[in-house]
Amino acid sequence: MTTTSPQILLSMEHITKSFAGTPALRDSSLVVREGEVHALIGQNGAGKSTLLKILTGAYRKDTGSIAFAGREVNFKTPLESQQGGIATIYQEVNLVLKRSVSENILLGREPKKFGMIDWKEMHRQASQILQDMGIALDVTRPLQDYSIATQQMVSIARAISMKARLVVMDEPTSSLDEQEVETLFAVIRKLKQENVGVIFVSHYLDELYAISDHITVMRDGKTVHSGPIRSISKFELVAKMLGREIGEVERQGRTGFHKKNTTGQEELLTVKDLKRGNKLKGVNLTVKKGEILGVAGLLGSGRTETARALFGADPTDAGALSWKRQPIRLRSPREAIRLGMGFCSEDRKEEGIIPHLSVRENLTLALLPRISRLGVIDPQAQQKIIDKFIQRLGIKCSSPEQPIRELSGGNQQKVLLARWLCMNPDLLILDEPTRGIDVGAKAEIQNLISELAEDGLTVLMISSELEELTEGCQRVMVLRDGETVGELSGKNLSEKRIMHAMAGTEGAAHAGQ
Amino acid sequence: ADTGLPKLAKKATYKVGFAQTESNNPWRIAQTQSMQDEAKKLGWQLVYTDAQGSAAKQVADVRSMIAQKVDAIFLSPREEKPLAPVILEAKKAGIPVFLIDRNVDQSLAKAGNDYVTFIGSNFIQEGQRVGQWIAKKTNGKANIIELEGTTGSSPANDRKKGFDDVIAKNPGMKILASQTGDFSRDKGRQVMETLLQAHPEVDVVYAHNDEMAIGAIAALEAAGRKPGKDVLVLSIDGGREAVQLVVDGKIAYVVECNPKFGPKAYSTLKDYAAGKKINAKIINPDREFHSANAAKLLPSAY
Amino acid sequence: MTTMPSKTTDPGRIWKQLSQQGVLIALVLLMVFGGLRYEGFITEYNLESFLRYNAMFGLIALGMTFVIITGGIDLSVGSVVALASVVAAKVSGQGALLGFLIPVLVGAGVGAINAGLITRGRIAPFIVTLATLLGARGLALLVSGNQSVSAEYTGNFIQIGQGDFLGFPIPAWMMVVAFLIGIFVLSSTQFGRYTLSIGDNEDAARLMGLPVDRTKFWVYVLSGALSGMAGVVLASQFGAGQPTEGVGWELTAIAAVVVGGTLLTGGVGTVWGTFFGVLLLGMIFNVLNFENGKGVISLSVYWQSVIRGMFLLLVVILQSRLTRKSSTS
Amino acid sequence: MLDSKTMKPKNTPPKPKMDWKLFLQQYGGLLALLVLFVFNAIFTPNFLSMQTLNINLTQVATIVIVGVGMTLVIATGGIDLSVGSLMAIAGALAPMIFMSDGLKDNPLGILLAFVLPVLAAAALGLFNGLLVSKFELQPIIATLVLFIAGRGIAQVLTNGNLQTFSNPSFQYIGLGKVLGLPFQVILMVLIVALAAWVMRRTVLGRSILSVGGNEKAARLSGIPAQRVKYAVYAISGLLAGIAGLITIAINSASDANQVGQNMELDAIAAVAVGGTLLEGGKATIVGTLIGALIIQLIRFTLLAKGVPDSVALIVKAGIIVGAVALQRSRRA
Ligand SMILES: Nc1ncnc2c1ncn2[C@@H]1O[C@H](COP(=O)(O)OP(=O)(O)OP(=O)(O)O)[C@@H](O)[C@H]1O
Ligand SMILES: Nc1ncnc2c1ncn2[C@@H]1O[C@H](COP(=O)(O)OP(=O)(O)OP(=O)(O)O)[C@@H](O)[C@H]1O
Ligand SMILES: [Mg+2]
Ligand SMILES: [Mg+2]
Repeated sequence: MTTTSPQILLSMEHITKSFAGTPALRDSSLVVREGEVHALIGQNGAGKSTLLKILTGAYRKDTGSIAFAGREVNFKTPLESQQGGIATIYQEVNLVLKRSVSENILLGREPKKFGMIDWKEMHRQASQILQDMGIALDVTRPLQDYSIATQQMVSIARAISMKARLVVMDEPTSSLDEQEVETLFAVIRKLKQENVGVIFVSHYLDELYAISDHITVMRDGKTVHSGPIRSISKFELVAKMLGREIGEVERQGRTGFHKKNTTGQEELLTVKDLKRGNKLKGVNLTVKKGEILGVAGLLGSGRTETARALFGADPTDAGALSWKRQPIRLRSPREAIRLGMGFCSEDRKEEGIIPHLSVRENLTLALLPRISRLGVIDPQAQQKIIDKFIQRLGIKCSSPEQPIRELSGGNQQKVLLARWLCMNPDLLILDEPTRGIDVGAKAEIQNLISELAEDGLTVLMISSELEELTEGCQRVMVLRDGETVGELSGKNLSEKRIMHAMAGTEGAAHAGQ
Repeated sequence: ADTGLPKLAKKATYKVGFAQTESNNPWRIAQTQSMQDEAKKLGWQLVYTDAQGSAAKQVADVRSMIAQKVDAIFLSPREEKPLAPVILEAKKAGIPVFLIDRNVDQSLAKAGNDYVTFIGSNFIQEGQRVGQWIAKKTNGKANIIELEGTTGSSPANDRKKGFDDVIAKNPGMKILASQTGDFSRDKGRQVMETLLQAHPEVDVVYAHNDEMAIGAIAALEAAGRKPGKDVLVLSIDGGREAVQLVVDGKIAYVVECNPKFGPKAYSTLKDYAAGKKINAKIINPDREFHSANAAKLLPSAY
Repeated sequence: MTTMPSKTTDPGRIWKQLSQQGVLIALVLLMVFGGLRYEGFITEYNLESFLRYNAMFGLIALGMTFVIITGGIDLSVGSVVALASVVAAKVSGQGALLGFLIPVLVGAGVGAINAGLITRGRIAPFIVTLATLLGARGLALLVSGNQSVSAEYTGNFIQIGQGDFLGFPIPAWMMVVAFLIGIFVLSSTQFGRYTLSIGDNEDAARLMGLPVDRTKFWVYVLSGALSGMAGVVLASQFGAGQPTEGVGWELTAIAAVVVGGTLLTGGVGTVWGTFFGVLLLGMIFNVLNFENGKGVISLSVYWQSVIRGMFLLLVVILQSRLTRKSSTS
Repeated sequence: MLDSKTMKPKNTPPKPKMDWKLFLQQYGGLLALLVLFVFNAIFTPNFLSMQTLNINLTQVATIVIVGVGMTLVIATGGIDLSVGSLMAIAGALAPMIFMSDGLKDNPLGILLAFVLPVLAAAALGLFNGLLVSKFELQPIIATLVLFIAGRGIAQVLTNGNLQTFSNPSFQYIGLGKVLGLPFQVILMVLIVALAAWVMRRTVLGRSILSVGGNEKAARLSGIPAQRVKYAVYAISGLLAGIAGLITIAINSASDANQVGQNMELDAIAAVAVGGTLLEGGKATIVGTLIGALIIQLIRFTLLAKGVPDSVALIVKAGIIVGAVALQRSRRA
């Protein structure tokens, strides 16, 4: 280190932590300076979230020491760390959804008048905080009325408005689109100016390079590298993360997709003029057999709503669906599954995992009717599937009997993907399939999706990562305000074009960033 | 002498209230039935409420009768003290009250002064009678299991108290165990089964009501004991089924506690309306059943 | 699903208001029905004695509302009422003040035990309070020696339950004041916000740095203290501490809370909804008593149970329909 | 990297303690049962006898049978308060059938007396399921309806009167013995074994757990969540019906006021003491059996030792909390 480096703000040394005898952190250290944006990276399950939760008092460490702002600390609850000057955005959006946006931002710091909560002032302050970030919301509405991305922004607003000395962000961008990521970065830069330290976890290398000064790499519960981000290349970084040779990493492409040139011709699923409340105002799309159809759109454009409607998860007001050229009406996911569809939700925690059940039970949940006779599950058939998919997707778990809630976020996602892949469906609807997945696993999953598509699987993929869409898909549908506004394919399929279509600025294509 | 009791006009038919405490055992059901049947026979209107085992609700029930301006109230008070204030309220509203089968605390409301009279049995005496019979039959030497009524209820407390009075005078009579059987057959049986394991030397079972006694007999028989021979079973109430068991020799002795209050209650009301003098306490002439008289009295058991 | 929430009129608000009046509408209809049908129904005497009796349910249901909003439950309330009434009777000779305070503290103590086992012991509220339901009952019987305990009649203690203030029964005053404070606390204090937030998502509340355990502690203590207060009313109104009273009251309280529009899953609820819920459920008993007095159909107590069950079902279904409509728009 | 600074020693939990906790969590119930058993064997006279074993098993049978249904309901995140009332209804119906004029002393009457009441209880369970899934009422309130009205129905059916009878073929369910073992005990074991198997090996079992664990996710995975709920409440009702028949059979009498009184509390306590999470998503049938046995042994011990009712209640409270605390899931 150079001698002029600013004051050390946080120093975590030799932290260890086991869950029920299974080590999650073996020896992790993390040093953050004032005014520094410190990136923390590592594969799924490397222990990033665990380390941060220990810092904020959500978990207790087994051994090791933590010093913050020059004092030895040992926060026992998130409240203590918050009072100590650390604001945190946790990995899973963790807010109280039934309460209003302003309460979510200001809970615990409500403005008061005569001992009573001053609601007017509270809404004003909340609006102000959001406005400073460039967001306009009706702050009096319950948070559950807003999309997961908005919820994430609210959670960010809450954290940065705490005037903390250290802001911890565990994968804050996983559900944000590019514009919002820009907003967030602007906020982070402002924090930096105010000499606040920021810990930033993300699986997007580009983001890390764009915003951070310093980087710490974790692998298997250990800190394996720490240094200025400028002095390490992406390949080196990935190599360190995965514990592989650099040459091996360099051989891989940008994403794990390998695009095939032939697109499907036969129509598999067609939707005409799909309507639902004020969310969907006319969605039209056709999925062809064997293709990977991308769906792009800004936050709240209706992508998730479309996917849910196609899968029979929500009732619709209008719209004609046909499956293999036969008109259909879907009243429940069960019917969609029978037809041969699968749907992997974007909200892993709320709509994906069954926390207490094991990896095995989670993985085979949708498959049950097929591996059972007269309602009795065939254990051998089940075991075969389990072994195959745990291996194929490289799911990291102590055994198939481990409860899924104990897996890292990325590994949970892999189990959920496996839940549908093992069904061998005709059409798989993936809503943000690689959200929160580390680069290694992401490439694997993308690779897998490509392979399956080559074997005849049809995929409808919603993604906020434009790179993923352009690299992986033959065609991309663009939604805006609940309507199909365009279809891009072949030469027209570029990130820029998607972006303009999403934002409704096709005409000004050249003016883009 | 003027007692300050509300007057009752002489009428052909009355609208009377009956505030029952609960309806979860055969005895209470028989009592309600008797009150209803007799009212029907007389052509009176009966306002019937059920407190479902809650003294507080019973007070509310009586108050709703006062609000409905019934001519008179028959009350079977769940508790001695809690029901006293509402008796005074009825008096203030000019409604005469007749207590049946249980009394209230005399320091709070006086019979013949605040309410007309108490018609019923003496629970303490019932316990004493059972105790005395045992003392006589066993020459004061007995190993006893007592099955108590619902914990905290006044018949359970009084039937225990009366029994204990006798025990205190007979050092040879030993209570091996005394546990609640909740006045119910099922619970009585279960408790008896268990106690029988812990105290096989038992030779007398005293149950606070018929139901528990019948349960205890089932338990004894299942354990290969002969009720009536190696173990004497005694109970209180004297329902038809229990008296039949006396005839069969399985129950040794039953003190009657007859729930058929209807005729007595209404005739007392008529006497009162007619201006006759009513005693402050009318104790039912309760019989007893044993091997010598059971067969003869069986048809008259309730 | 309605089509769109327009910004200007905010139909969500209006629906919400309407829905919570579901219970109020039912209450008013029932009272109008009673008033038209029965002589002596709408009289000062009947209404006052109705309030005097139902004040006890009001107090425990108020505490239950807070507990349920945090996503918990308190099954011990009925037993705590019994225990507190026994204690109240025992100390009633010391006058109204101590006769009031000591039982309330005893109730709060049981609440604190509940809270400790729930927050520190991390045992589900249902189990903890199921255990204290048994334990407090046992204690009540033990302290009272299985019998009702006479309260002191000469002092001012019994005035608490039997007296009037400004021509209105004191227990009813206690209930009304407690509810006004409850409404204020839930809607306008930080404690109220914490209560709602914890019920919505406890993990999130913890991670947001809210004092989850402390809030839950006070909520259960509050429920215990209010049950203790109900015990004081019981002992003073009926002149005796009753160890066997209060059986099943927890279910009545829970029903009143739910009828009032509070969700058992936590995070959503109003205090005034509970208030009308208590009155509505109490009014059913009152109406049934009067109906029996009509002599048209003399309902056995058994039929009364059936009718009460069905009425509860009706109101709850109505209520849930209305709340659902309001929350989806 | 290893062995660096000295750390605060109190931050270093001794390894074996962790394992000990895990052990308690898994086998705490069994351990508690064992302790109770050994205690009784030493201090309660005549405890180690076939008779005592039989008594305890027959007394616990109904709680276990109802508890199994309750476990399934709780596993879906619900609760069933109506079980006691459903027992009373089944118990009220059976004698009305086999003592009715047409069917007296008729094998068909006995058959119907078994089948119809149990079906009626199952149908009412289905009604609970309807309220919970279709009407989306909270389980406590939904089942509170039948808790109140159900007993009323049973009482209306019998007009509150006791129905006494003596009918050996019907009463076989409560009094019969197979190879010296009470029939109801065998029934209990069969039901426990069947339910445990269902939970482990069948689609229904898996569906129950997934609906309790995360209903949204289960629905999206094609699990028919509504049907699963219908099923568990119907099963709970059905088992309550069977328990009702056993109860009246032993007593040679059906008392609509008493049959199944407080059964919901006993069953829920057994489920909780057995280690099933009340919030759903997890279930152990064998745990419920152990839980019920623990509660039964406590009751037996307290009775045999002559502990007064009031003290017994307090002890029971302590043991419920203690047993659950022993097995509660850890937190990081
Ligand atoms: N509550 C828990 N109980 C048991 N094991 C846990 C728990 N939380 C985390 N783990 C385990 O600890 C390890 C580290 O998990 P952690 O969530 O910290 O990973 P991560 O680096 O944040 O991964 P991701 O990038 O997927 O979020 C994983 O193996 C995980 O299974
Ligand atoms: N009123 C609401 N209540 C609950 N959830 C809602 C509500 N409105 C929207 N959501 C959820 O918010 C998410 C966003 O929905 P939508 O389909 O409009 O956006 P999107 O294009 O999928 O955006 P993104 O996926 O980037 O959040 C969906 O999961 C949807 O179910
Ligand atoms: Mg993480
Ligand atoms: Mg989406």
